[in-house]
Formats: sequence, structure tokens, C-alpha cells
Amino acid sequence: MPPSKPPSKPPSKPEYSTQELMIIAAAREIKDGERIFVGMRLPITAYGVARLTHAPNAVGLFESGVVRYEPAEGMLYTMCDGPNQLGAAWTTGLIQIMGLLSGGRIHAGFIGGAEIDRFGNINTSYIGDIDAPKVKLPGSGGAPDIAAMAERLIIVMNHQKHRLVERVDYITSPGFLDGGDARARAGLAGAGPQVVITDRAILRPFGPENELHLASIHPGHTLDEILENTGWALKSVPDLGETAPPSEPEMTALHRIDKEGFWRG
Amino acid sequence: MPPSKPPSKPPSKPEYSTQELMIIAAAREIKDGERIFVGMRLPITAYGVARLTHAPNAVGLFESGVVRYEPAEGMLYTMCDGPNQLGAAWTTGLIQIMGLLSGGRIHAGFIGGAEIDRFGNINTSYIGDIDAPKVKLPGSGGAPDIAAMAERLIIVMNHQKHRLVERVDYITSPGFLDGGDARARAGLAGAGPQVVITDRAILRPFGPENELHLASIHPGHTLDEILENTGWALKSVPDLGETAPPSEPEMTALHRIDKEGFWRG
Amino acid sequence: MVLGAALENAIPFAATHELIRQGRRDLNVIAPISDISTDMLIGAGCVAEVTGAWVGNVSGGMGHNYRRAAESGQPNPIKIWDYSNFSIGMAFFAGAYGLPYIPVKSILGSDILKSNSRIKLAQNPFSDEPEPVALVPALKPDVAFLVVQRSDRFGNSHIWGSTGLTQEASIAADRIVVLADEIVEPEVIASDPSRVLIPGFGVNAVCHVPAACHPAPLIGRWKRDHAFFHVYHKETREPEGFQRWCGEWVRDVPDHEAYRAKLGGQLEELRIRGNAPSAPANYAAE
Amino acid sequence: MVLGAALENAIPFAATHELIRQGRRDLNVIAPISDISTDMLIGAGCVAEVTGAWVGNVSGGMGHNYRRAAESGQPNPIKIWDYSNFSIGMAFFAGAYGLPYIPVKSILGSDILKSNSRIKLAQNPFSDEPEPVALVPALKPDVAFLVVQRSDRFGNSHIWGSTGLTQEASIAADRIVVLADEIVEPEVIASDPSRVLIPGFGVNAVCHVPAACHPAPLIGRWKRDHAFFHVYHKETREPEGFQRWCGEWVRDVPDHEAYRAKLGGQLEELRIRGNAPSAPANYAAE
Repeated sequence: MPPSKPPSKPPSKPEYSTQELMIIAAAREIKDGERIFVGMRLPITAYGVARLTHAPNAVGLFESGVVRYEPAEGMLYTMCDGPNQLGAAWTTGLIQIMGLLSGGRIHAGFIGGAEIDRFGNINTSYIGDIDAPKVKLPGSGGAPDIAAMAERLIIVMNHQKHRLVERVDYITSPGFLDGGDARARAGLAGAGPQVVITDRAILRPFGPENELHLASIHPGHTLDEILENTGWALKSVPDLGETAPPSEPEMTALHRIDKEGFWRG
Repeated sequence: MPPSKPPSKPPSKPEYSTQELMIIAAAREIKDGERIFVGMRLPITAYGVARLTHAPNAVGLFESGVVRYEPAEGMLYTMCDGPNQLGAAWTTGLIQIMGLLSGGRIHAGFIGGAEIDRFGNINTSYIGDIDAPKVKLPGSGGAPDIAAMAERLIIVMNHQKHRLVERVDYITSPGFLDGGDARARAGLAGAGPQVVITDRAILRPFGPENELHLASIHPGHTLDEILENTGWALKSVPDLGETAPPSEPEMTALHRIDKEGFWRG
Repeated sequence: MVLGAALENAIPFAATHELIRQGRRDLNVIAPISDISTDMLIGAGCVAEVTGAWVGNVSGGMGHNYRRAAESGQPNPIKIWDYSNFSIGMAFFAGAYGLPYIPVKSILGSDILKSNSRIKLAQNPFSDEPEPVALVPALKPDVAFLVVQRSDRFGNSHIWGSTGLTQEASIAADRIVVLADEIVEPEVIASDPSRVLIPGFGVNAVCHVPAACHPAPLIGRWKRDHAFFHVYHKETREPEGFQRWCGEWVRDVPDHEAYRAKLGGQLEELRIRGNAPSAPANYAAE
Repeated sequence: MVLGAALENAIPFAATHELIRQGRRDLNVIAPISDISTDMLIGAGCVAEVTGAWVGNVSGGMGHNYRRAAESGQPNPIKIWDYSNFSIGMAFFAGAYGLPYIPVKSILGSDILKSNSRIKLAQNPFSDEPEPVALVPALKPDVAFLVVQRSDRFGNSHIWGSTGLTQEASIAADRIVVLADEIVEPEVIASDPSRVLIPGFGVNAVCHVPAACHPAPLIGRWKRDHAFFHVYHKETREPEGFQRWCGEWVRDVPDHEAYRAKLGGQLEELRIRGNAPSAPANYAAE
């Protein structure tokens, strides 16, 4: 749950970076006691913030074979870094960890992407044609597995017209596929993407088609700007609001996790 | 290879028990450097003897999840006993070990049985009808897996008419099934049973039908006695001989392994 | 329920006894091999179905109660689901890791394909030639009991020595009950996260039960009580003998503490007193 | 060949470099994720096929050589076999343990089913309703290179920390090459057989190569060299930049000893000096 809104301030430069707001918005999606599949980079930090604030009993799983209760001390560049393994709850193999996901034991997973479409399908593989791609992206990692099997999916990515597109060129990680109940018909488990956190706004699926709708706008951003930067005719949820800015405890937790200021820029 | 025959003695009471001869005959089937799947009880001892005599580089695998180079110090009642784990090469899970077998990485495996038939099929499950068995035996353990997947199979069992039968009631562990190439047609790997060591003789498959033939008679036993105690019309290989009695080094090795004299009776 | 998945060590006999004392009925006991644990439960009338690869007495051979139940329905008929060790391992693996089934080749040719109707024969769709495979469906037990050398109070546990199917069977189960030989501070477990087989977040209950495995061994803690297995084999040849044995060693013993007290010096002789410590692994990050 | 299967730690960069120096060609590089190792080999023209889930630079994002090869065939076109992490894990698992294929649900809905023709879509034969499954065939590499913290001279090795797919990928491979950070006496390894991931009897070669993982981390031994990854990302944006970088750090460096000497103080700063030892496990049998 987002904390109550602080007294309103001029929408100029808040005392947090956009990246920091995104991390904190992501952290708020983690409920206490949940088992969360934590991807690389930004989500690791979001998990740390959640655990230090409202979700002290969350469990973080890293697909390489790490489970942590306490967030690691210090900034992580990869899930396999030493600080993520020292004092871990479990260091094991990928099958043991991703198998828990495949077995339906994971509440939520994080993924990011280069492209997302209005049904929450994500592309991190090929822009253009598979056989002669305009851009070859790094690929899937474990994202398809997370997208297919976690109870729900938390997506974090930058908000640009060429990234939020009508239809992705390649579905690396399935969202709602063609919308409606296409996801269930394809044999996928879980509820699919329940939130997309961008650097401008938060989107959520809405209605029977499970189309992504604008759910809240980050402070300092406007509806027009968001529509201009979205590659499909983005609709809004009925109760469209503003994203709550970071609270003091959230920022304190973030700075404890992000000692080197990696996400401050 | 059996050692050369010692000077002949009266066939009365040799200085070894039948069980000891069986263990030593089994040990001789292990070649140096081979990876051997060792079952429980007698084969554990046979492996130990082989390793201490002609096969110092054999590797012993135990389906519970143990791999040993050096035989354990002291008598083992089960493969999971502490002495089998102390100083082991690997203690792990069943899948890691039996998976090597399934993956075709194992040269030979040992199994025993309550019933065997003339095509080397083994029954350790049901005597009589499955739904109303006359005798319910303990079951398969890992024997079917070993019988199906090891490069070759070494069988050890007692020689009685009701044990060596025309056709087993239930194939727990497949030998040559209906004989000929039935085994390969069923999708099984490996060459199947290559030797059956009993308390009276040694049998081996012979000819295109892969029927078990008498290959050698243990000292002190006779052809007539063996035929009487076999449940099918047992044929002999052309070069039928006598099983070489234990050599001095073999007996020394056996006594080192079997300190408590479990197999001396 | 899974009662022991390590084959012949770390068998949760303390849970076996308690199930008998509680008079549980109609259990589906799942264990690849759990020495005499399954035989005891059958004799006590707790079992409707057995899912496994082997039920007997590793020291003695036959399990007399298992025989009687299968041959003459005493004390009650049981349904037997036959597996081999590897195929039940694959069934647990599939259950643990969300795979609907696993194609296995190692039970081809075996009549397990006839006596276990759960398993289907099919063709390998990747092969141009006919190539049979046996499809083993996922097995998902309700609860798994396991014995560990040490656990913290949250169920984070260290296990060492061979583990059989302990990891796969436990993860496949809906609920996990840990019987810990020793309860240690969380820091001890966290000092070696690679020795954790099952993390605490999946564990539903942790019980401190020293020698819960008796008469089976627990590596570095308890030797196997060979004589106990032989006595069981001898005394349970007849149903009356089993009832007598079960009264003396299970039903008339209030709990495992009393069981340990009854064993007395016999148990103390099985306690491992030596020390053969593992070389340390360094997890420092700086 | 498998070049690293632990994802982002214990990557055998020393082997990567040596393959480049030897001018190997037409390799099928298999790695779920091996940070910049695969990108280096592609840039050096060693690679014909990539089998994996992710090729890039974990610190920097894109792998420029991978992009160039896929987008414009520079320095040569490559065939890409797309997997997800779990599905390549299952492919290794099947290859290691003799299963012809594994039915997986976690890549349903993904276009991996379209771009990887090795994987077949089928129906679960145990389900009465339509229930799609993706059949992933066994993957059996020719050789696997792996980095371990310590090994004896026979290849019996201890590994700790997260291991990704190291065990399955290595067992699936025909041949295993161990790059050991430290060579120890066999007694050290034998003191803790549960910490062995791959037993020595399956190992074909053992090489003593300290910091073989640089710039990736090795738990308890070496920190990750973040700056090295950033520099690589920056300098390899253009093909000429990669060739320059590859000359300086690989081709013009005779061996890994010289590489370590060239790193000098930078490597020493990555050496883990602290000690966070695991609690001992007792394996005594008496």
C-alpha cells in the first residue's frame, strides 16, 4: 500500500531521482511474507527497500541459486556477487530456485524489458526480424520463466514511445498475449503482469481485456507527456491519481541499500 | 580374470564358505578403472575385494548418493551406514548417482533376486498373481534402473529350482526379456546380464537367443546337482569348467573387508 | 506423506511411532526405501496405500507386515504403487519443480509398467525411429517428514552425508516437518548456506528430537542399531509378535523422550563420539 | 562447449582467453548467462553458434559483439539457439541424467518456441483437458569448463556459493575441465564429500589457475571487478575498439599468469582477505 500523500509541494525538482522513485514504487509492490523472485539490478534494490520498510518477512530469491532473508550489505552489481551470498539463507543451484517458481511457490517476480506492449508482453530478444534483427538484445535470462510461472509479475522499465508499443516484435516473456483469457488458454500459470512501473507513471491491467491502463502519474509528469510517450492509445483507470513520492523511511532504506549512489543519477 | 587354479585338493570342505566364493567370483567380474553400481549386502563386499585386489582404480557408486574410491573400513549393513560415508569421494542425492546410470556412464551393476528365468529376467516383487500374490517380496529398489541402464549386469543369487525358473511371474528387472533382440527392441540400454553367480555355479548368456547357459561349476558341486536345481533345461557352454577357488590374496582382502565374519557362515 | 527419503539413513522413525500412537488411518505412505518404517505402519493398521520402490528390512530381508498385508490383507489390504528408485525420484523431481511428468527409460522392460497404472508408455517424439519412453507423472505429497543433523528455530537446516531423494521429496510436498537432532543459532546455519538442503521458508514445523532416526543411522551423530533391526525381523514373523513388539516399543511408550530413556545405554553406545570435521569453506565477501 | 554455468560468478574467463589465443573457430558456446565471456569469443571470431539464455554485459547491458554478429554478421554470422534459464537448465538436466527430453511449462507463450526449433509443443498426456507443454530435448555438450574454489590433483572439487547449472551442465558434458583456484591434498576434499559438486572420476583435466574467473567473482576468493566490465563495455562499442581491447588483454598476453601479472595491484585489491568460515560438519562414524 502506498503511504499517505505528504503535503503538496511545487512539482519542480523533488529530493529524489526518478530512478529512486521507481525503486521505491517497485518496493511497495512487495507484500510482507511473500516469496519474491528478484531479478538483477534495480529489483535487487527494491527488494532491499521493501524488506527494510514494510515487508520485513519477505524472502528474496535469485535465479542463480541464492535465497536471502536480510538484504545484502552494500550495492550489488549482480545477484552472484559475494555480498549476496555471505549470510544467505540458501546458496544452491538454478534448478532448485527456478523450480520453486515453476512449481508455483513464488508470489511475485520482477522483470524489465526493452519493449512492452499494451497486453504486457515483453521483448528483450529481437527488435525487427528474428533472422535479421535491427537490434539484437541480450535475451531472456530467466524472465520468460518468471513471467509464465510467478503468481504475479512486477515490470519495471523506461517510458518511451519506442518501448511502450502496440505489439512487441518478439514475445520473450508473456504477459496477457492477445489479451482477455489468451494467457490461461496458452497454459500459463499466475495472474500475469499486475503493474508496470516506468520513469513517468504506473500502469496496471484493467478490464476484461487485461489491457494496460494508466494507473498513476509520477509527480512532475503530465498526462499529455505520458500519452505522447506511449506507443498505443493509452487509456486511464477511473481513479487515476498521482504516484506517492518516497517517504522518509523509504529514502533512508534506499540509501542504506544503495550506499554507492548507483541509482541516484 | 580368474587366477590360475591352485594344486588340486579333495573336493570335501574347502577353506572358504560358499558365500565367500560367491563374493570373490563377483569381485572378479569388476575390471580395473570401471565405475560399478554397487547394491546392498553381498555386492558391497565384492566391490571391496575387487578394489583391494585386481581393480584398485574401480569406483563404487551407491544409489542412495554415495561414491567411494577406497572401500569403507569395516562391515556395512547398508550403503547409508556411517563408515560408507566417511572419506567418501562424493555424498550427494539419488538423482545425481542413479542419473549417471541412466545417462549411460556406468560400466556394470550388481543385482540379486528371488527368481530369475532363462533369459535373465529377475523378480523381486510378486510371486504369483500381482493382485493376490502368493509371496510379496520387498520390491525393486533401484534394480530395474540398474538392469536397464548399466553397460552390463552382474547377478548374484542362490541356486534353487524355485528360484531359477522357466519364466518369472513378474519382471522387476529386465534381462533379455523374451530373448534374442527383445531387450534392444524394448528400448533398453546396455548388454544386459553377462553373468549369474549362484551358490553352485556360474551362468552366462550364450548364443543368439541370449539364453543363460552353465559356464562353470563351483568346486564340490556336480552337473547333475545343478541341473536338478535349475527350473529349466539348462544347457552348458562348450568350454564348461570349474570355478577357480579363492586365491590367498582374495581371501585376505575379503577378511579385511568382512572383519565381523558376516559372510563366513 | 513422505516418511524418509534418504533410503537407509535419516529415517524419521520418531514420526513413524507418533503416527502409530495417534492411531492414524488410511495413510498413503511414500518412501523410496525406508527400511522397517513402512512395515511398522502397515502392521499397526495405519496404511491404505504404499508408494515406493522397496519395503522390507534391510538387515533381515522381508518385511513381514508388508507381506501379510499384500498376501492376505492383514491387518488390512493395501494398494501398492510400484516404482523403481530412479522413477520415483523423477516423480518427486517433477512434483517439486512444476513439471507435469518426466520421460524415463530406466523402467522400460519392467513389469512396473504393468502394475503401476500411473505410468504411461509413449514414444520419444524427437526420434525418427521407434523409441519407447515411460512417462512418470509428478508426485506431490501432502507432507514430508525429514531428519536433519541441525536446524535453527526457523527450520533452516544443515544436512550432510548422502541424502537420497530428501530434497526433491520435501520440495514436492505441501508441508515440511523437520526433526532436528540439534537446534542451533541461526548464525550457525547461515555460516554455510550451501549446506542447506531445504530452506526454512518452506518448513512448517521444526521439532527438536535427538536420535529421531533410531534405529537408522544419522551421519556424524548416530550409528545404525543393527541388532534392533534383527530383533524386529525375528519378533514380527507372526502378527501377534508384531503387536507385542509394537506395544513394547511404540504404543506403550508415551513419546520419543521415553523411547530414548527405554533404550538407555543401548542408545548411548550408538552415539558417535569421534570428530571428523569438514574443512572450512570461506564465504567472506571482502 | 559449456563456458561457465553458474551465471555471473565462477566464469572460466581463463579458458575463454585461451580459446581466443588458440584461434579456435566454429565453436558452439553454451552458457545460460556468462556475462561478457560469450561476447568476447564472438568478437574474436571463435563462435558459430550460441546456445543460451542471455548474452551481454551484466554491468553495461548490451554485448556489442553479440549485437554486431546477430545484426550484421560481424565478424561472422552466428546461429542463436534461444532458451530461458529454466528451460536450458532442464535441457542440461535431461542430458546429464539420461532423459530424452523434459516437458516444461515455463516457456509457454514465449516466442522462444518459435525461434528455437529444437523445442516442440505438445499436450500433457495425463490431462483430460487440453494442457500444452513445451518439450525440451536433452543437451549434451562435448566439454564443460568450470571454476572451483579448490580441487585435489584428481579433480575431486569443492564448490560453494550459488552454482547455477554447474552440476547439470558438467555431468551432461562428455569431458570436464576443472580450473581450480587452489590445489589441495585429497584429504581436504574427502573431509567433506557433501561439498563435492562433481566427483573426480568424471573430470578429464585439472588446471591450477588462480583467479581464472577474473573479472567475475569467486565466492570467498575474489571480488567482482566491476570497473573491468564497464571498461570492456565502453571500449568494445566499435569493432576496432574490441580488437584493441582483445589484443591488449588476451591476444598479446601469453597466458593467465601473465594476465594476472598485468592486472597486478588491481587483482590484489579484488583478493578476499576476510574469513567467514563455515561451521564444521562431523562425518565421524564411531
